[in-house]
Amino acid sequence: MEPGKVAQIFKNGLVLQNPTLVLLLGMCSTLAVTTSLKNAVCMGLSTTAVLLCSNLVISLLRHWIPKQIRIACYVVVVASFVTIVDLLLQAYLPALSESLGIFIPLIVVNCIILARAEAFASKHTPGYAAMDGLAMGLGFTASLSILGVVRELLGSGTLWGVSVLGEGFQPMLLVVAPCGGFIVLGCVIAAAQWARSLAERRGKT
Amino acid sequence: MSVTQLFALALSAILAENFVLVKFLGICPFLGVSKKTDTAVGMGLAVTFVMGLGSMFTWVVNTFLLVPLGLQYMQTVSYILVIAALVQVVEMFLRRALPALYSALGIYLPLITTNCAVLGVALLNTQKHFNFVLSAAYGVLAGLGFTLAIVLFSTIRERLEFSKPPKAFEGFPIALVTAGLLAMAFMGFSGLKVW
Amino acid sequence: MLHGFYGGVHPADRKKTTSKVKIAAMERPPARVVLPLCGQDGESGEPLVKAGDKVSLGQLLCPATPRFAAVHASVSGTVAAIEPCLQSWGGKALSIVLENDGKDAPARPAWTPASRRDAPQDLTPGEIVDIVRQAGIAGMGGGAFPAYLKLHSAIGRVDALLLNGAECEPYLTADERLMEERPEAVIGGTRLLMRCLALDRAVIGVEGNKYAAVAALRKQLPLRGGDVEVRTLRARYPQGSEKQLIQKLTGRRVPTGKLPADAGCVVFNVATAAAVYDAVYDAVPLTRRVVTVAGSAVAEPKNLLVPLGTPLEDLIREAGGWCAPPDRVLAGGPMMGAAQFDLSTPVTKGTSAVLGLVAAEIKPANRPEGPCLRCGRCIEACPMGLEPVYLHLYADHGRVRELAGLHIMDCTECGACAYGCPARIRLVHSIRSGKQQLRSLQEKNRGEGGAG
Amino acid sequence: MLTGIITAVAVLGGLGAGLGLLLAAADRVFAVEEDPRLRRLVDALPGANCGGCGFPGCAAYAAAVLEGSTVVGACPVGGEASAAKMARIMGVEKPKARVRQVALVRCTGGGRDKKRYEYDGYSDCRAAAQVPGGGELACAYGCLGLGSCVKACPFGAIAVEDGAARVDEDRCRGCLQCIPACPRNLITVVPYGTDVSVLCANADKGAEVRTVCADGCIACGLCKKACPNGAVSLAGNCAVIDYDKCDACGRCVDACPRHLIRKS
Amino acid sequence: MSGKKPPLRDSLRFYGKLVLILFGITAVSALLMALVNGLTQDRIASLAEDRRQAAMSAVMPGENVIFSQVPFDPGTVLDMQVAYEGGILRGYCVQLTADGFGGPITLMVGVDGGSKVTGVKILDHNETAGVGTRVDNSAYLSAYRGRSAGSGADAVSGATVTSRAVERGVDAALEAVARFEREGGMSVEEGEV
Amino acid sequence: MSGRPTKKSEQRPERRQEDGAARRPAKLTVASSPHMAGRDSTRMLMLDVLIALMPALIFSGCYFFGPRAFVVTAVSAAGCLAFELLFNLATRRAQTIGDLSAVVTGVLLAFTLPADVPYWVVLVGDFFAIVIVKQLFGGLGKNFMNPALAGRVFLFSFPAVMSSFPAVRQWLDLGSTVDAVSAATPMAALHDGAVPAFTLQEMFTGIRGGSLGEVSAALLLLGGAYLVIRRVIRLRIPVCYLGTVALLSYFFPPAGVADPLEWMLYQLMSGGLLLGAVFMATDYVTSPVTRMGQVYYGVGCGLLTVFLRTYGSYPEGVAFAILIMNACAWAFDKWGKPRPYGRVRSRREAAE
Ligand SMILES: Cc1cc2nc3c(=O)[nH]c(=O)nc-3n(C[C@H](O)[C@H](O)[C@H](O)COP(=O)(O)O)c2cc1C
Ligand SMILES: Cc1cc2nc3c(=O)[nH]c(=O)nc-3n(C[C@H](O)[C@H](O)[C@H](O)COP(=O)(O)O)c2cc1C
Ligand SMILES: Cc1cc2nc3c(=O)[nH]c(=O)nc-3n(C[C@H](O)[C@H](O)[C@H](O)COP(=O)(O)O)c2cc1C
Ligand SMILES: Cc1cc2nc3c(=O)[nH]c(=O)nc-3n(C[C@H](O)[C@H](O)[C@H](O)CO)c2cc1C
Ligand code: SF4
Ligand code: SF4
Ligand code: SF4
Ligand code: SF4
Ligand code: FES
Repeated sequence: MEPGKVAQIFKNGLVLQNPTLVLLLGMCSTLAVTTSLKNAVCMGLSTTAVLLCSNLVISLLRHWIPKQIRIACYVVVVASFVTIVDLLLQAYLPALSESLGIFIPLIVVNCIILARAEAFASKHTPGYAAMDGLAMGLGFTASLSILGVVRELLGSGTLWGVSVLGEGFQPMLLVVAPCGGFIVLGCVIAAAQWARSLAERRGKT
Repeated sequence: MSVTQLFALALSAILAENFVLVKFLGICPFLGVSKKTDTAVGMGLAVTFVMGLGSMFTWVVNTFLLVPLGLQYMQTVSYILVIAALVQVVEMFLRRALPALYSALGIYLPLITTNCAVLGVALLNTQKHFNFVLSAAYGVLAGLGFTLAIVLFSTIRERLEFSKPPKAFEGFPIALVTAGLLAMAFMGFSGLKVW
Repeated sequence: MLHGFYGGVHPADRKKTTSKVKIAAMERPPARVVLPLCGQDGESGEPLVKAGDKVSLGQLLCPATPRFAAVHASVSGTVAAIEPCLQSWGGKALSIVLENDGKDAPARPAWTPASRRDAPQDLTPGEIVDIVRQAGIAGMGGGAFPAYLKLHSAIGRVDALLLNGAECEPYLTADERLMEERPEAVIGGTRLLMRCLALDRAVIGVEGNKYAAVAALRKQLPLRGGDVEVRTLRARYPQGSEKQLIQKLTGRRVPTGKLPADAGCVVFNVATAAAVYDAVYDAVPLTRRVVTVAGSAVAEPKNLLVPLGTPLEDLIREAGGWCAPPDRVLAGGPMMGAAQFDLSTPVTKGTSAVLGLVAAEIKPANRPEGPCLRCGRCIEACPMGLEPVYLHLYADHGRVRELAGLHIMDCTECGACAYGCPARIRLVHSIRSGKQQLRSLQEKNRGEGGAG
Repeated sequence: MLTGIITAVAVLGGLGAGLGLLLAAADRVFAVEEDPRLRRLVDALPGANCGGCGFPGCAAYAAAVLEGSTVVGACPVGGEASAAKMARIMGVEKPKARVRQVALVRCTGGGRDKKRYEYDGYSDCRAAAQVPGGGELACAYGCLGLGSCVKACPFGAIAVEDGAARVDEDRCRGCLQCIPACPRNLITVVPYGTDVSVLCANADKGAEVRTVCADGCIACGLCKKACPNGAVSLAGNCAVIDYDKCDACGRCVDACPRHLIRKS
Repeated sequence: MSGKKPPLRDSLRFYGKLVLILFGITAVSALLMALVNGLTQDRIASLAEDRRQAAMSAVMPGENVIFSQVPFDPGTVLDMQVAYEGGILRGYCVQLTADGFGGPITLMVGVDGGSKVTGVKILDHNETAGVGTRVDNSAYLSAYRGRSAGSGADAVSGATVTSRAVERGVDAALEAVARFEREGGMSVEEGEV
Repeated sequence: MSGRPTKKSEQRPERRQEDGAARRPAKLTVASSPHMAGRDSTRMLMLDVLIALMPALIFSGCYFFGPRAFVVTAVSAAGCLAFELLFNLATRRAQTIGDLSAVVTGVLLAFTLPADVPYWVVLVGDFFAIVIVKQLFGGLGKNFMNPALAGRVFLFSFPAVMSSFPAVRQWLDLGSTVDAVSAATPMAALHDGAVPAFTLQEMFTGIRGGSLGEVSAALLLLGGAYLVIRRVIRLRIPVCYLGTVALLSYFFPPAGVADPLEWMLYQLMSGGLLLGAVFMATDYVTSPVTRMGQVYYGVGCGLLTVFLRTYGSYPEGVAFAILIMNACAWAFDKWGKPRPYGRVRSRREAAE
């Protein structure tokens, strides 16, 4: 593997094509689980695991799967990994599994995974595909974490369950309510766009 | 199932527990296919249709296959497989048999396979131990909730084209803020007590 | 029974300065006059004279076209040039420029004046239409549409003849003075039109604030049961707009894209009727009209009887020149008139006023635009039942297809919407721009349709 | 546990096989004829639906290409890349590499201070062109600076600076939506990377131009003389550059006494 | 999917391949899942059981309490177990839901043999954090201890939607126990016959 | 009129100027018609709304809650102005605070809060209303949702603050400590299907618990009348809104209500209904502009208010009803398109 290409893959996953902030994929879990940092990180890592494995497997199978049934095949592969992650979480991290609820099985339909399967894994060798899965997953985790930090801090006054803003702080419940999810995500994406345009302008002059 | 029960279920699925605005399911098409009201209506109806069918088929698979054999842990895989195949067959069928409807809805169908709302409703049906009729009804009603949200959202987005957000907020961010405000308005329905 | 029309606004009428001032002829006639041969749209007719020709007052210079009435010399003198000249609507039109010799030597009448006929009442409709055509009479309410064509298409199809004496625009008193000073001409003209259309009744609609004019007209008529009825209307802008007048007086509505005749009505301005009277009885073509010269920037506001083609600056001079620097000079009333930047533009058959307004009079129409509040005042004001706020929005964003769906072409540009807009959005202007965008799109589509 | 595994494999495998059969059957039963190239053509286009190709949208253009009623390479937005892909799909020669075309506004804005009157209307060039005098500028050819073209550009490539609209060459995709928006017909197309451009479209005689603009072209012909390649000509009292001949030497730029030929 | 229909035989072979591949993939993933399931299922099951036990023990304190399920009316409660301590009936643990502010609240209520509440635990809820969740603390919940069926609404002050829901839930549990003792006792025996 | 000269006019006064004066004046303005306009301006309209709100504010501040009502309102208005100012500075936009719409938002937001609300809570609401709901969409005229109401609903973030109200005529401290004796508002009783403990006269004059500005039905109606007379608002929306609520509560009272008329009157006068129907549902920006659209909107507000009051879990129905209808406003305008003059004649007219 060329290091340059790997670096590019990671740059894409984490920044340039960040799945949440740039590609705008996987919105459901993004919004639903970022009420706390812990949930966000766990969801991010679970997704990363699934993404990594499914990218790897799909890349391995890419020559074997006929076009007509590729979606069905991808879906089965992804769903199996999701189930495995789900079972493992249930067995070893029951509390987290509780709070992520239905969104763990829904990783299956997280658009990121199928999008990467289609756009990357089915066209690259397993090594790169795995790297891409990892990079995208980490990018997803990173942006989920940003959201998680903002929402948990404002909405509960805590971080990773620990009270940090002091006694006087009154948490804003609506930030952790659905509406807050949308609005905070909007603001974070706007901030990302702003940063990008700033960087572009810097680059020009 | 009594009429009041159905009514209660409808209020819950459409307003109080709206799939998009409260439960966060199906956000991608909600954000993606809502620029124009016409397409939003098409997408909403297509999703409703698939959610209804999907609920029925997955109920059958679950009740007659997975539960008797103790294979509940395979729900996710089998549901998504059923849904994917279903969507594809429906698409092919429409294209052949009802080309007019296909040209209106067909383009949305492939998007639906990867829509959390469809798998979500199947999983929720199982979680809530709904029987066949309730499952089907819940699927359709939740789909109608999705339709309501996306159509309403699309009308506001048509208005957004004339608003002037700061540059960084143009496009998706302002749409998300809009969705947030809409979700906030829908908070009024939370915890409806009709039943 | 009177019917209402939707919408409308109540601008201050500002007619006091001139409503009691008698119509005066020009003391210093214009040195040269400019007579356009076509209107804003359509082709110009073939001029019958060339540069250097001598012409006498009332001589036919250019025959009628399907869009434009015949043109007659409004002064006697020499043809100085035939060239495109700036017109008050903003563009250039091919015009005959006459050098005035100040003699006003009249041309020989082209038809027999009815006053010299044995039995003027025996004129046939055809003869009247013919005289109207030969006299070059065009709508003097602003439209300047050839009156003979309007008559022609109305014969046999209408059951209501309406005379428009509403004069709903602020400042304007030309029609009011005319009705007051020459009621016999207005009513005589009306009777001629009635004969022409084979009707035995006609209604003159006058806004209620013109008591003297109404009294003068009524004095010409029997107290009860006359063939011509004078009806007073509540002062509301745009009462004088053809469609609103029809709605108000008959309860009918002109179907979209159709002519008043399709609703069984025909409307003439009172000055048009007077011009018909003069043409039939005295055999004079239309070469003069009454113009209100007013506004706070004008030293001596008055109503002037001026030769057609007189440059606006001559009118201003005749009215004492400026007594304050004008901010806007308008040809026409403040609601529909066009702002001028070059005062050499001529008076035409449709020019009812020249106004010199100082900034304070225009206020607050000249305040900068703010964001639309969606207050809905424009919708409430629109007599055509349109949605100006959306017309503006879509026009501003170039969404032309939506404009067609909102019936933008139905807008009469009356300005009632912009009058009341608290945000001072230039609604009429953007609607006009939207209309143009729609027209060019339609033309393009038609072109493509034809080619494909 | 073994039985568990066997049932699992049997059930899911059976489900998979069954659905595979279903799909296969459906494929057979519901087969419709559609040229598979259509979708690929649409995919090869950028999807901006801007109309720059002259069709109502990307899909319509793709259909027309398939039908053979037009050629590949008409999409200004997708440019080279789209054209190549489409050519491959259609199995035709790739069209000859075409230099990207961009828009140019032919006005320096030099007449912005010379006004015939004060314009107080709706802030839009097309609307300003409708009032008497067609806008406040004394110059009948100058940019009104009210930005109708800015509004028309789907890619945000135009901005009004110093009284005249300017096209950002890098953002401009050559869709030409701006051209009909300009009531003064000031916008033309030039090849991308054009270094030398004439920023005036005034067709009046020199003496008149001097009264209305500080920069306007007076058709003195110095540029024409200065050009070693014969690329500059005077058409209708205004300089025009033939870019097939121009090699951007910039001599006309130096020669122009009114500084309206500019180098970027 | 394809332009022209290929001859049936060719397409049959192709379809066969499709089916086989799909079968293969599903079978392999089923195998994998089954394996993981086999590894985890006992642990998951025991975790769930532990949680229930813990909840029941929390509302029914005592040494060596043994629980055993009894038939219950699924229309009103989710689960009902009898608690024995050294063979003596200690009481009942009732699991049920009540309509709260943001949806159903799942409660575990312990009731002793004398129809007095021994403890209340909230298992699951959807209430607003900070408001609704104020009821989810031991001080508040312990106020229910000793409550009996007839004791009325004076137990809890400062009613909110959530607290009233909990109260209703507790009363429903008492009611269910009462009914069970009235008639259900017999039905147990009948059931066991 | 044709060439028959009338009598020459009288001799002109000497004041006559030289010919030169009739030449083109130095500087003319050209614009499209009309060249005259009515007096209304955005700022005047906003000022009128503020004036209309004053009676209710004075009542609250001088009689009901004490000066704290003034202070809360002033803080809120100032906060809104400040946030708008800062936002415009930050995004380098033209300053817009002069149009006073931010003040209206601030005052109305304050009116919907309990009078003992801490000042910082007010400022959080102001921030949400002005920055998130209004300015992010482009400022005045561009927001699709009522800023004041959205700000209020966002403050449900602090439910403890938002669901306790001072007692009737409890004179409040100016300080920021919340020391109110929280008391039941009429809304709480209505929510449970019971008639509140205030007489109808008390409700009408404003002797009842509630938010800062909503207590006096009479003074709110007075303000509404002022707005109608000044033609700031039209009656269509308030009448449809209140009419729907009245009809529904008269014909479908909850079981156990003895006198439906009395029940209806209580419904109309309690909660934020009058404040909402007169001042908030009528907000131009967030309501439909077409006549029929406004009818749908008013009726929709009414239906939702009654529905949410009856079945919702928040005691408040008005705020959510208006917000949800705000979201429908654009659609209502499309459905409620007027029939332009001369299009599709009605049968009656055709028959004539
Ligand atoms: C192209 C065109 C054709 C017209 N044809 C007729 C006609 O045949 N008969 C008629 O009575 N009026 C005709 N009119 C006149 C209009 O009905 C109307 O009276 C005229 O435009 C003046 O109305 P306005 O000043 O209210 O705009 C025509 C107008 C136009 C612009
Ligand atoms: C908004 C508007 C206002 C008008 N106001 C008057 C008016 O006050 N008096 C008038 O005679 N014509 C007015 N007109 C012109 C009439 O519509 C119509 O053209 C005229 O009365 C027809 O008579 P004519 O052809 O003899 O001019 C107005 C037109 C419009 C569109
Ligand atoms: C955003 C928000 C969330 C709330 N969540 C709850 C909740 O979860 N549980 C609760 O009991 N009350 C909650 N409330 C408070 C209720 O509005 C209030 O306590 C309830 O209406 C009690 O009033 P009542 O006794 O008049 O019915 C919430 C309030 C708000 C504004
Ligand atoms: C009649 C009228 C009612 C208004 N009502 C409100 C309101 O309820 N809430 C608010 O924030 N602003 C209100 N405003 C002010 C302004 O319209 C509002 O802030 C806009 O929504 C801002 O774009 C009102 C203005 C007027 C003229
Ligand atoms: S009158 Fe003006 S501010 Fe009001 S809706 Fe119409 S355009 Fe907008
Ligand atoms: S100008 Fe047009 S849109 Fe405006 S009120 Fe008049 S007819 Fe209606
Ligand atoms: S400037 Fe904009 S509108 Fe003009 S051609 Fe370029 S991209 Fe198209
Ligand atoms: S180039 Fe044309 S459209 Fe653009 S600002 Fe100048 S005049 Fe207006
Ligand atoms: S993640 Fe839910 S629809 Fe995309």
